[in-house]
Amino acid sequence: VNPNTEGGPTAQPSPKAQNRIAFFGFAKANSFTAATYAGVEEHAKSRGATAEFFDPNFDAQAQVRQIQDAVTSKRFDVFVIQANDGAAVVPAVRSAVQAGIAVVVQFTPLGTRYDTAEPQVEGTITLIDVPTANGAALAELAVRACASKKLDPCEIAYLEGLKALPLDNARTDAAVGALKKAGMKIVAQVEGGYTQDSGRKAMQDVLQRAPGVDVVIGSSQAIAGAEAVAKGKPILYVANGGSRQTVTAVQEGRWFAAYYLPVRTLGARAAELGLDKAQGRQVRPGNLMTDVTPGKHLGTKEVLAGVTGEYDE
Amino acid sequence: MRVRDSGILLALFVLVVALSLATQTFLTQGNLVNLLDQAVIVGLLTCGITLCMICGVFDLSASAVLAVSAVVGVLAARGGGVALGFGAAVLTGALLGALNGAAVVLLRVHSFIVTLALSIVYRGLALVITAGAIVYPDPARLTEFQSLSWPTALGGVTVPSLLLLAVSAVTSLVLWRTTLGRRVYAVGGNPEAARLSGIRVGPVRIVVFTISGVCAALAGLVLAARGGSAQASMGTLLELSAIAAAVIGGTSILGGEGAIWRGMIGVLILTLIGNGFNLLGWDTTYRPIVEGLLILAAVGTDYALRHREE
Amino acid sequence: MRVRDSGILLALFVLVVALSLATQTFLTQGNLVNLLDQAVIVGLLTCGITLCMICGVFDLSASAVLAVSAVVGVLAARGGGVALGFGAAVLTGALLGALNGAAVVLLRVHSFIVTLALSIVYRGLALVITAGAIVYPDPARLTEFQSLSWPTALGGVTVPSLLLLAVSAVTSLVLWRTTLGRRVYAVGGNPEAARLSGIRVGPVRIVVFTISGVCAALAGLVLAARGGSAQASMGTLLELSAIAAAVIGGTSILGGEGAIWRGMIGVLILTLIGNGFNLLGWDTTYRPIVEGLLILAAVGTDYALRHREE
Amino acid sequence: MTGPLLLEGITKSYAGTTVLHGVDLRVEPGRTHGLVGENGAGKSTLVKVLCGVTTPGAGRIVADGRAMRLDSPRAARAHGIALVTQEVALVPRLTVLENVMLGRWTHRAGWWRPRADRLLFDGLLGRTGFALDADRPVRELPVADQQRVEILRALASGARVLALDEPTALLPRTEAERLLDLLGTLAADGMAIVLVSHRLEEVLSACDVVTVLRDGRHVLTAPAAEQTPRSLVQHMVGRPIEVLYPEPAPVAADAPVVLSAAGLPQVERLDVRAGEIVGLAGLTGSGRSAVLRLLFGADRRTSGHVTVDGHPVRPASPRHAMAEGMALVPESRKEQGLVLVRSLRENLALAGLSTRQHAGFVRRAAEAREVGRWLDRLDVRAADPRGRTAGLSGGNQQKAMFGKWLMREPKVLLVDEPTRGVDVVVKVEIHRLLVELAARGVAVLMVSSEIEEVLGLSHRVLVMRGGRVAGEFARGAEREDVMELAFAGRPR
Ligand SMILES: Nc1ncnc2c1ncn2[C@@H]1O[C@H](COP(=O)(O)OP(=O)(O)OP(=O)(O)O)[C@@H](O)[C@H]1O
Ligand SMILES: Nc1ncnc2c1ncn2[C@@H]1O[C@H](COP(=O)(O)OP(=O)(O)OP(=O)(O)O)[C@@H](O)[C@H]1O
Ligand SMILES: [Mg+2]
Ligand SMILES: [Mg+2]
Repeated sequence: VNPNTEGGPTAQPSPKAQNRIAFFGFAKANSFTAATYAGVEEHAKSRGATAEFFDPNFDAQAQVRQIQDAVTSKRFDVFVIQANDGAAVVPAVRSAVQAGIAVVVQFTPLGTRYDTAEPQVEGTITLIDVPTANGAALAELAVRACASKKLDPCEIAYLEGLKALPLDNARTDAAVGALKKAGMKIVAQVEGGYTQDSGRKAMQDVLQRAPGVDVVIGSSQAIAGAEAVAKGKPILYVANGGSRQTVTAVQEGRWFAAYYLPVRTLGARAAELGLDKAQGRQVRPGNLMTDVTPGKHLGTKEVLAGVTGEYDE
Repeated sequence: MRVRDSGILLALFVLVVALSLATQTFLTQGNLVNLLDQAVIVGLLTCGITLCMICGVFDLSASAVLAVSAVVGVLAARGGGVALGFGAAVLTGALLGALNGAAVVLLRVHSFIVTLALSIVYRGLALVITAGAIVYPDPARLTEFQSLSWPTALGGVTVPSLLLLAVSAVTSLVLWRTTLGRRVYAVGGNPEAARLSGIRVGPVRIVVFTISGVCAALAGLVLAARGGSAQASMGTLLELSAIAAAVIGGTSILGGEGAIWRGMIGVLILTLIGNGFNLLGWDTTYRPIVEGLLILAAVGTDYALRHREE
Repeated sequence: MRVRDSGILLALFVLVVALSLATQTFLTQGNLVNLLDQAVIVGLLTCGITLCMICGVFDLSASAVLAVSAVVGVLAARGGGVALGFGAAVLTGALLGALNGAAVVLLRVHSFIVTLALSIVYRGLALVITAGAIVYPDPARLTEFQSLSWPTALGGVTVPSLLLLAVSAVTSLVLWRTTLGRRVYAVGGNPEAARLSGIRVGPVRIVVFTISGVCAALAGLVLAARGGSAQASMGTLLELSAIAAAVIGGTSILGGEGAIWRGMIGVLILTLIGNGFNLLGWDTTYRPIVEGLLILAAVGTDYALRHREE
Repeated sequence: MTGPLLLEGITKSYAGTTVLHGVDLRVEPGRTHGLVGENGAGKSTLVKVLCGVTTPGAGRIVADGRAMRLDSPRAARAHGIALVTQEVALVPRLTVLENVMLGRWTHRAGWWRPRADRLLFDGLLGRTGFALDADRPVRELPVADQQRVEILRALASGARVLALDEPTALLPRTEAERLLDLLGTLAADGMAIVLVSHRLEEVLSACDVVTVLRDGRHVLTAPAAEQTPRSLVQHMVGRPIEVLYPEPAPVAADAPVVLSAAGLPQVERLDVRAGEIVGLAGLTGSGRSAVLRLLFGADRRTSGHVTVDGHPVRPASPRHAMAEGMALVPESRKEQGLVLVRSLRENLALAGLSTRQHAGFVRRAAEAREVGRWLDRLDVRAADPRGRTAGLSGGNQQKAMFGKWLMREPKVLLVDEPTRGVDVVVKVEIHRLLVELAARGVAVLMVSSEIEEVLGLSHRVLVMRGGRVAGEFARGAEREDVMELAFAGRPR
């Protein structure tokens, strides 16, 4: 029995007294996720809805189970999903759509393509950050960093996320491709991960190999670790992520730029999209996060003036 | 099975009754079908890993084998059709499993470290094969490929659930009713005694690793069919859940003792705890605490009951 | 230590020579200082975990204890100063470690599953304490708090590196020179014989878990000091690396045999492999494959040399 | 294979020490071949070579004029050669039936047929006269029963060459005799049997030919009929030795009661005076070990009252018993006595760690000195006291266990099977040691399955039956009377 062919939603959205949102985040112990949820919750409250956090603690399979169970429990009208593994949750999300739940895909694409914001599961709404665009933007910031000091040749080190994650690899490929196209010299490309400690290790090794590196790109956590290692060196940092600490670092001129997203606001926006759909309003299915605060994602010192990050790290 | 062996069944029973009383949704057909479906991946791995543990070895590479098999399966399906893909995946699992076994036997280092090291190698292999990207079957064949994950006419019970039932039945039968099963228990219980009795310890170990590899490959196929794709990071660390499930059920990590049904009970308990939390709508912040304590309570009860008379 | 015991040293030596020849940067002071610094976290955990393994128990909760201790340490530092924070973290580690030990002894279930279950509980605890957020020390005290991670006047060797040297020296001394160490080996080697020789098996186990907890807390403090913050998900799964390091060094997972220095060699080998890859600038896609094979080669050599004549 | 099996020039080394130097042995169908020698002489190693358990460094095994490759027990089994090992090698959690059929289950296309196995098993029980419950896990059996399982397993394999390494070490005399009768029958049917034993009378009565090994060298092969225990010992040791039991010194009439127990489930009242050796005799499983374990606190005591020198002993753990001056030399070296992966020195020091410490640190010099003294005194032979205990021969391990407890200078010594698996020389040494300890005022309570040992050494003998003490004999009792009491109510 092919469940995919069983037509569209079986239940029609019905305006209810109180809408309920289930939020499936990466992990509760992740401050980015926590801030997103804070946005979701805030917006829900403002519209008389409630929100609940399902914590899979980065476990993709646990998240699949949580989505299934939430469908079964019939307690929710809206799902906001940050998928730990965009491919694995597809069937569960499909069943949610069929159950008439308004599903908003938040931050990471749901499905297998990393170069589009179009919904990859019919009936869902996306509010995502396209990984390849993210990579290209990081490259753009790095190019600007080189230009700011008129460095030529400009030595760039790219701290990748996790080599095992296709999403990270798609971003890396996009970034590296763009850098090469712009004629930049990539002197190191190592796994920097998403913790200060992994960034620190990576940077120690980068400095051994390329002591003259000019620009370092990486996740904001990895950059924080890297900065501590390279104390005193005139290195320009480009961080992926817009935490309070990151924004401060850019504003203080310690880091050159950050790929900034207003995380909490984006949480609220996701809740808004979901509630709108659940209440029968017309909603655009494909949405880019970078469109919510246009231009701000290329967060150099000037751009981020007056901005405060929306989560701690 | 003696009554005092069944402490863990009691724990499962208590959990089921508690959930049936506390929610209206637990005992619905839909939820039970889901529960079974959720148990499949860890369940399949647990079948193989239980076999390994009874034989006195650890298979810490199961989830890595899962990933490689799934990736190979998807790529082969792209090249030569879905049947070929499934076959290639199972064969890959068997080969890698046999490789695990051969390495453990030849190096004579503890299986714990051998399979841990090999799991790193296998993940690397998957990464190299996929070049770090997601791989998909041919779009034209996607539906056929995904059919492995569909519900069946049997009350909506999914194909993977039936697969798990079949695999656990077969492995149980192997353990209980065949001389291979006897050898597995003997080798796990006292390899030296087994060797002195003319049992070829090495080949028996290679066989259990191979079976575990096949189980992992099947789990990989189910995951790939569900998601319609495969990638190198699939199922990371699932072998830990599987080992936990086996041990919760009462299979000894010292070898020579245990049963497939015990592992299945363990998987069900783990699945139920998560399901319960989700259905009850409790704050998931407290879930790990409750989950950990429930596991302790379950294994504690089981132990206390089994050893009451000793 | 006999010559044939030192196969693993040979493996380390080969690796060092290879890297010295292949790169100009490996043998620089800066790189060696870094290497040591990179080895600290897993190294500290390995000290405690080696002790546990020698005593015949597993501590799978080490990284969870690390997280709770770090969180408590940071919060206490905010409330009452950095010294209090450090003290509170170490105390927390000791308490949770003792709790591990008590649970293992009282429930009489295998330590593998008890500490796995408790690790889930501890992570949950950290989550509840922090409410999922990152916690920081008082900004005014941040510098003082972070001083734990700084380089010292000793050629730039960092404080954590010195801490690791101290902890490994102390734990080695405990194992080799004290009556407690003797008890640890005896309990791990044959708990029944130890009991019949008047050794209180339970308390000895509780003590090793407590020491392991303290080691985890120290690792947590170092991590928190480096990052200037703590969170519930810190250091996830590091105990697996630590167990791998201990086993690679040659400590038996069956208990009764092993040494701290072996664990340290294991940690160095693991660190070197990663460092070498980065220094050589090889495509990191192949890193896991090479890493896994090198580990296998190292333990294989060690085993072959140690058991050559048996 | 129909003709004799020839071992030619077998040489074997462990870690640089040669333990067999070019040994020859001729094993003939229809004959029982005795193999004797001191502990560590290489008997077990030789039979292990014969049965494919270890491969020799040099030499070959020839049958029917052809050299055979016996590089695994499996290969040896394929040639019809089976071994009953010295240390029980069973799968503890499996049942008796499964252990007996280990590796040769009846099956059809891989499907196990337990019923057919059970028939075979019942047949074996009938042949041997052993009484064993097929469905009990072997770990629950007393060691002696485990040894029976091993014997059945070897028989079940249908071997034509059967080597038994000290099969009777744990069996009481009557059962040992029955086993030897069985071996005689098997030999008469054409089986070739190799029997390793320290009980020389037994070897002489059961075997056709005897071979003596000394320090890994072949010393003598001769028809058993031409030898006496005395002559064998002379060949084994290289000098004549007195094998009589030493006479225990009489207990002074006013010697104080040191160990006193009342109200134990096994015995209403038990007193052992200073200088007295009390023997506990009985059949396997009659509960002798249980008495010692209860007194020592190894098993939790729920009723009764035990005192040493009038001080009550708390029932909870061995520590309390040790604090009052009790010591227990247990029956199983491997399971209860020694930490085999640790060194001899650590093992001897284990029970008295707290007496040689300073602020928690081991006083290593003092320890080395004291352990060294006891190793000398007990003549424990080890290449290096810092090497693993596992590599020592059985006799040396046994003496090491004594050393561990004697270092504590106990007031009460509980010994369970004190001479299990030790050679005549060590046996005499241990007997002397026990008598000497008693003479110095130690109260000794001894369990032994060798009735002669009990009768020869004890001032008093308690006989146990069905878990309770059934009667008491003064020194000089007749063996038959004791046996009769132990067997009363059971078919003999
Ligand atoms: N695995 C081993 N490793 C090292 N040395 C060994 C090993 N097995 C036996 N030996 C040594 O070989 C020698 C012969 O041992 P073997 O067990 O053959 O003696 P045995 O005659 O059977 O003695 P016993 O009467 O005590 O059983 C001894 O010195 C023993 O220490
Ligand atoms: N671990 C055990 N589990 C179950 N029953 C046991 C166990 N150990 C001993 N028994 C039983 O307890 C009874 C007393 O055993 P005990 O060992 O005291 O006898 P014994 O006279 O010393 O015999 P042995 O000749 O074996 O030393 C026996 O019936 C035995 O079968
Ligand atoms: Mg022997
Ligand atoms: Mg006994």
